[in-house]
Amino acid sequence: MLEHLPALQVVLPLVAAPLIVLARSTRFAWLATTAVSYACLVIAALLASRVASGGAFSYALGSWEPPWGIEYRVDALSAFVLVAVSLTASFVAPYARRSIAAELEPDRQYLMYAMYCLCLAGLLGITITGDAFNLFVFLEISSLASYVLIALGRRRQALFAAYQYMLMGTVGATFYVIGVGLLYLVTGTLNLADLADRLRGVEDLRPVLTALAFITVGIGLKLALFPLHQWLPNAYAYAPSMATAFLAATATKVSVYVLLRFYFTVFDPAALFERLPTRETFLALSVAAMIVASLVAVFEEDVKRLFAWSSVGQIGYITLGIGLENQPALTGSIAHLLNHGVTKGAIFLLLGGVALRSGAVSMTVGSLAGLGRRMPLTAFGLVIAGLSLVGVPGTAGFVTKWYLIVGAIERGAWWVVVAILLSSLIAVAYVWRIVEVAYLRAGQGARLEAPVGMLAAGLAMAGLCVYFGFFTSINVAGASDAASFLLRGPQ
Amino acid sequence: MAVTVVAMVLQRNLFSVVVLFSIYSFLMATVLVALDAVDVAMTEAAVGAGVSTVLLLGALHLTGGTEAKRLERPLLPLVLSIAVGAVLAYGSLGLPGFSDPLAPIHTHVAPRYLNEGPRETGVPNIVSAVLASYRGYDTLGETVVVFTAGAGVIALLRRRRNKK
Amino acid sequence: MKDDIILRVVAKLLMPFMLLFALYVQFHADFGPGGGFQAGVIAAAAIVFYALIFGLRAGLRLVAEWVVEKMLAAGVLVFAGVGLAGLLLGGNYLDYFVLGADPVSGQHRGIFWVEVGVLLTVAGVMLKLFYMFAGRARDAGDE
Amino acid sequence: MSAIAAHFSYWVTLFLMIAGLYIIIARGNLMKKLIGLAVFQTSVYLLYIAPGKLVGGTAPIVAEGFATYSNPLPHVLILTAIVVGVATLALGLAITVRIREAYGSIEEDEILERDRADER
Repeated sequence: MLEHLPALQVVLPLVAAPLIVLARSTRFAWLATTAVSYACLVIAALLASRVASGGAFSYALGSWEPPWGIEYRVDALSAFVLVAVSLTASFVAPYARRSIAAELEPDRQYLMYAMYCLCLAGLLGITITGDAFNLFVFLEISSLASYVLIALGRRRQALFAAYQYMLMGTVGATFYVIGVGLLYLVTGTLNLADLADRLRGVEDLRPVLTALAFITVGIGLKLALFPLHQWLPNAYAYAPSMATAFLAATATKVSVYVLLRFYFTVFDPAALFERLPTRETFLALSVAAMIVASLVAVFEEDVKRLFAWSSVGQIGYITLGIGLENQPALTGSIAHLLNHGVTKGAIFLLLGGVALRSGAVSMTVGSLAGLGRRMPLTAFGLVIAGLSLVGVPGTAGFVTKWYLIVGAIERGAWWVVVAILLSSLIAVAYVWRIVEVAYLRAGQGARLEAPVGMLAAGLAMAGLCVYFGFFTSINVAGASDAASFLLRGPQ
Repeated sequence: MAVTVVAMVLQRNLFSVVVLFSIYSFLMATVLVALDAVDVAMTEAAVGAGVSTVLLLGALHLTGGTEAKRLERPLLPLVLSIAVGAVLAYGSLGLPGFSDPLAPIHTHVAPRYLNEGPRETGVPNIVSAVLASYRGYDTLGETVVVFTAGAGVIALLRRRRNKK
Repeated sequence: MKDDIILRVVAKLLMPFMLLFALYVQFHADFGPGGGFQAGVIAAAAIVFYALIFGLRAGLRLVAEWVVEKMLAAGVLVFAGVGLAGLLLGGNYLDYFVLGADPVSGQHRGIFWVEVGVLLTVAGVMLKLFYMFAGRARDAGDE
Repeated sequence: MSAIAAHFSYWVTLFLMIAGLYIIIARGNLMKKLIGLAVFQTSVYLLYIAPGKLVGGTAPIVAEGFATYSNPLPHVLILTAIVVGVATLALGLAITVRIREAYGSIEEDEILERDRADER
């Protein structure tokens, strides 16, 4: 059975969804979701350990050898992202029970779980597949599921946010299909490894460069690459708490992964980075995201939207690695996929608890007044995760920034170093706003923590922020393997 | 086809736009038949002209008919769309010409389906063979996409009995 | 439309043929164009047609809403089940070769059941979509 | 001239794409945007299918007496794409219907206006 783990990784959550719809029971839905999430984490860990010991391997679906059939390919990078996604899922699933019960009508709850399973399956499917078109199909599964997850938010703004996300997401996915189509027309194959192989023989580069542009913009829309991020703040702000936490921690990260995969393992980076101003473009956009989006966050009143803007900025850190294109910077970027996932996951999970107890549909910064007294543990967790967002030593966020700065220095890009420090200062400003209100301003209300299951999940994720700050054997070691894998270029 | 599309852009009565969309889908299906894509043509006719039109009309019934006039800054979107088109045009110049038997798509991967498909799967309709077997996993994904949409619509449009 | 005798008779007459045609498209896909998806759409269209002429309630009597909901889940399960069957019989996921006595018959069996799965889900979803939108319209009219 | 003729199918794709994209960006009506999205998606169909055609070839159903067939792989891919497209459309319409119920309008600017009124 062990050799079939790549298929099971995706098929388990995929099968859970129709079972949930068939059973129509909220209790079963929650049990199935939790079981599947944990199973996915175990499978991802097993796959990662197999890659670490034996190198990359592939799995032929339907026993048709690639490129005729569809191939699943597990390598250092995809194994790392699989672990990151399913790790988040394993925290969100137990949390979901109380959160969903509080935010949705009873006869919709089981569907919410089904959507969550589908979204998870889609994201894992994108990560593990070695086929460009299969990637599109799973991209659509996860996207459609996430549109519904967002639209199920309690305020009517959620509907419009979901609509806008759907419009931009679909345009993005279609752009991606156009890009893949062009690549297919010049190579005749859809398998990623085969594509890389055959692209080297292509003489007329015009279609290839166009494909690159379309894929970049298409996936850029999905990952909220500055300035294609307009859908993100509202989508995160109005989605149900559990959906925000899950999507913020995983969806954009998986899209970044797709970009990394195409840039470094399909296209020839040497030709790419010299022929087009890719490096400069990515550096400029990333720095712009880091500074502009963070500044917007400082002046944002809605707490969830504040952290959503911060996400746009943090995505800038991740794409920075593509621009710097060296071992330490890419290590930082890839590690940030996990580090930021854990950090933002913790923040949105804890905020979900606050929202549950306050009962209000929207949460302004002012409404957090006295949180340190009302919900001391929650507030403490928020502070920890906030510190990680800033990048204080001893937290996961610091590890990322350290590697990014080393990478920038190696590249001689001092202005990027300055930008990273500046952006961190801005992060201090918006995190301090929350801390100040929570601890220094008096608020009303009795002392009442979030339900145990929700609080535990949130605090555990906040704990991971610290854990990954001190013990870097999982995040940095995995990311560094992935980075050297990427820098080896198309094999 | 081009005429129907232009008309769709200009027409503000949404009902007419839906009808035009239906005609457009039929034309598209015809073109697809001419290009030997019979399976795709059949689907496009059933989906574009059938399902989509019914869905659009159903939704139109719920949302109401005409579009408010609003074309204050039509230039920027036009420039943007044409810019995207220009990029694609640039790329398409380097593509192999129409019906070039030596194009990579005809020499790589596909020949195996055509030559070995019937023997390996026992199905002479290669499209079916590739769809259900060689790339069966894509089809599983596609079925799940349909399922996701179905379940999603249930989640969004279920009538709330207890609220009234 | 409910009172038009011609429509009612035509609908009654056409219904079985439409369903039959759906089955033809489904099982003839080996030799001609067609397959589970197209068949599912046609089958759903037959029911939708019936419901349009005899009213939503009659359609719901023919195929109840809960049946439809089970259908759309069951289709995915059938498809994924074929994959798991391949896995249990010693092949890879979605491996049809191991499903029959010899590889080609295995392929046949696999393709057959996969198409059945697609048919179920697609017909289910299409019908469900119709019921959902039509049901909303009816409710909106009641208020 | 022959280069333009040989690439005719691409020009059609191009035109459809521009038109679809234009509707999505320029129009404020949510229903119209969805239709634009559908047109935009169909433009991709031709991009894939047209190059698969071989003059003198026939549909890829193997039978006696034919030697050249058009390429089946794009057909399969586009079948999937069509299905994905209609799934997206259905979901988009469902969201639009809910928006209409929640806001009483499906015009983008009116919705934004009401949102702003909510914030205040």
